Amino acid sequence: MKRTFGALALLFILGVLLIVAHPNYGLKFGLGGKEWQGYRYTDQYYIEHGIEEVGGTNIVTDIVFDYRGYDTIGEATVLFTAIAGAVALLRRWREDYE
Amino acid sequence: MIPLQFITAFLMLFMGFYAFLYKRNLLKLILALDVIDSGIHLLLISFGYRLEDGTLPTAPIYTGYETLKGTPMVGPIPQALVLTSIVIGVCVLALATALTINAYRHYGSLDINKLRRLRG
Amino acid sequence: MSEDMGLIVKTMARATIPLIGIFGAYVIAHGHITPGGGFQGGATIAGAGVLFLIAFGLREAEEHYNHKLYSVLEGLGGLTFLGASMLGLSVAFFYNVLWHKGGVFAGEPGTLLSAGYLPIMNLAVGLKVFTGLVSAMMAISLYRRWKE
Amino acid sequence: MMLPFLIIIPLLGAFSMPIMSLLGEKARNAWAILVSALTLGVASKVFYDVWSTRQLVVYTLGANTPLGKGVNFPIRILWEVDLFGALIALTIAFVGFLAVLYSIEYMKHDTGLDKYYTLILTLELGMLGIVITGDLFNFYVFLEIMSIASYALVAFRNDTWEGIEAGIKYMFVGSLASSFILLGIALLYGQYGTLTMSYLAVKIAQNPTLVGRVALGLLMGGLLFKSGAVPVHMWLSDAHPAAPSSISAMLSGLVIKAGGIYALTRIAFSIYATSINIKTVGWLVIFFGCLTLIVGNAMAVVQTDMKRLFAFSSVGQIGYILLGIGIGLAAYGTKIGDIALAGAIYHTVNHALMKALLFLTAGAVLHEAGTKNLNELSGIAKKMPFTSFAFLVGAAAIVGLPPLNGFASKWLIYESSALYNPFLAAIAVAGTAFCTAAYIRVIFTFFGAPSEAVENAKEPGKAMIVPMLVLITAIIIMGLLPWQINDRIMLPTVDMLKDQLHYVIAVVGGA
Repeated sequence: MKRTFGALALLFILGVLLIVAHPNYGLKFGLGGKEWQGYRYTDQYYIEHGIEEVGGTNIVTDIVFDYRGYDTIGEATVLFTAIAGAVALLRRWREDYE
Repeated sequence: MIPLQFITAFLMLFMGFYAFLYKRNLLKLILALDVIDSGIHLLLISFGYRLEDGTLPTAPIYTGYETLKGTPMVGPIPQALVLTSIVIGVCVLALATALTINAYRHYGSLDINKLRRLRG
Repeated sequence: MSEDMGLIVKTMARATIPLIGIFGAYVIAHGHITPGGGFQGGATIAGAGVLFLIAFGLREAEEHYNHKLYSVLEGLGGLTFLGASMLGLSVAFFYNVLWHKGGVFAGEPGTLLSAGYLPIMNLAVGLKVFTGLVSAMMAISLYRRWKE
Repeated sequence: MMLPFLIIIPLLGAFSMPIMSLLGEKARNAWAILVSALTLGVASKVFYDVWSTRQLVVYTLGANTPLGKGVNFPIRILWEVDLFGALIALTIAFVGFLAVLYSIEYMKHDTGLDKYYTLILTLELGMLGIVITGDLFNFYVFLEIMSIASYALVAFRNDTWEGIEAGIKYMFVGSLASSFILLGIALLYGQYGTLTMSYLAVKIAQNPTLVGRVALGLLMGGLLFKSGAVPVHMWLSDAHPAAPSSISAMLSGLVIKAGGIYALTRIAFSIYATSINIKTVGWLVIFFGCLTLIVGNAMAVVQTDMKRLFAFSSVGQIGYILLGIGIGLAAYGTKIGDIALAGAIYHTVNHALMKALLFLTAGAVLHEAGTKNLNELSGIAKKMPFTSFAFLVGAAAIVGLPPLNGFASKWLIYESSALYNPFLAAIAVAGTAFCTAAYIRVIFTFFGAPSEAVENAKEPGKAMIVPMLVLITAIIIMGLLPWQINDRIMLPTVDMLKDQLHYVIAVVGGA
């Protein structure tokens, strides 16, 4: 019973997402000139001002380390936590010490 | 018509969630987590695509600053988000593997239905 | 892990591991100019670590792997990253003071010493990702084999 | 400005923990306590600043103004701390500090402790990051930090099968919920092009589209997963008992609040408040709230394991908070909505303190008597008088007896639900009836005839007594002057939370 309910919910979600993906109901793909300015204005800003505000020619690294650097330090913490968690979980059990 | 990129992304999502309903092996569930993540990453990256009256866009990297000033460039934000999200996916997988190894030692099997001693 | 991978694999590994290491270092150091960065470079060098484990076996890898050192290095990478981000704390938390106020790291965009604190952060993240992934790999491969 | 130090200090503590653990156990424990104490200091300073000035604090990371040169939209990540965020941050720092202090004594016989302290500091860091951020993707990153730290900590005792099984279930459900949330954020970015919450509110208000509603549905679904609403609460009833008690105190008290309730409220009130028909969303949340209320408290009555009983009662209390938020949404403009919201926020803080105290007492009992099974634990009051007194205060507060802090917040929720729709008030009272039944049962086992498992139980060490003492005094102080707290802290919080216009102007108007 739970499975059929889950499967129905899953199909419903997939249907809604496919509707949303339709160009005239929701998301557009491969945007051109004016539409690009309308939808991706922040991307356009980074492309134009990336070099003079951060100095790196690789715009993606400019974003990753300066514009959204706070995300990346969160990212480094996620990596740090997961490694500490994995090593903590794979340590010896208390009975292994006998 | 619905662009192919979005359809593939949502189908990967569907496959991932399908595995969670019907598959029982822990390793398959871990892979399903990764499939869901990759589906969302494909969706995010395809938001950054750009088509300026037929000319193909280039990566947002100014190797030669003067030459690339005018050419259309793909949106950089989705790439930064996906970079972060990939590392989060790796971390979740590392932890899931560590848990599965311990579960195998406790239960002797990778079948999630065997992990039923706690009343759900 | 008693069986041996054979001489051919070992010599090939001895040849390629330094090259992977150099390429990874290149990807980290040039992160702000060419495609790449701290995460990708660190993962490449960790790939060299995996190759070392496969080619030379667990016992050999265990001698070269000191868990305390790797976790301290990981913490150190994180602290350098935090330190670099706190340089411009007078203006704001992630202020790129090395770029805006000039100095060594304020070269012409496209040269190595440009883009403010980005090279420092790339190196810090590269070190952190490398040591993290290698210690995770060693933790998984050493599980329950500490007795033999 | 003290705000960056709210994140820098726990980050510094977490990264330097491997180095400090080289200097030996004493240094590491002292370092963990110092870092969490400093975080508490900074959090109270930040709360005092925001509370005294009633001003929204906007802090841009990397520049003075979030807006780019010559454009009117924000391009950098920014922190937007209003009274609600600062209040939850203070609760997180307070209970986190007590949990670290408690685990010095409680985890003494465990192995792998330097990883434990790294994880507990990172868990606190993740929650603090969620509560102050004003950027949607940044909220997802810190939600992941909090979740991954809590997955590892739930399964920290890897030699017990409960820990591993609960950890795996919690991880899979948590990762699915996070994928839903990431999908929602991706859709919002695809449709509106920005990730900053306040500018997103402007764009959604300008043209509310189907994508915005689907994204809201996905975000709400993911966050209801995370806060343990009923259809998906099974992970919570397994994870919280299996975790070490200091961790389950933080899990039950803080994680489902910062990662679930706070995020739900922030998205509902600060991003979507005006641009959707808020009544249907309100009624949806009310429906889930009532469901959680009934099932959570009802299941709590039949439990034999003490910590499972507390976990189910957490689910029930989350039902109260969801009910309050639902009425706050459904009656958005009216006075009833304000009272309900004030009650929900007040109950979030109260429940964090009460449930932390209850789990700490359960930890003390487990630490001494070695068993969680209620049937074997009868008559423990003679051997551990202080712990039983602490448990009594916690149970009385959670049931809602007048002199303690639970009463005021539950009363607000009753009052608002009675005014809004008497049927909801009936459900709320039924929930309390179940809750009272569950806790009376535990009280009787505490004060019954001493059984053999309790023979050698004695009072726990000093490091476990002090946090319980501090929590008891906090609960009693908040209980003695509830209406002053409500008027001076909770109602201004509600006003700032509902003032979406100011939330947006503070950023878009160029802070």
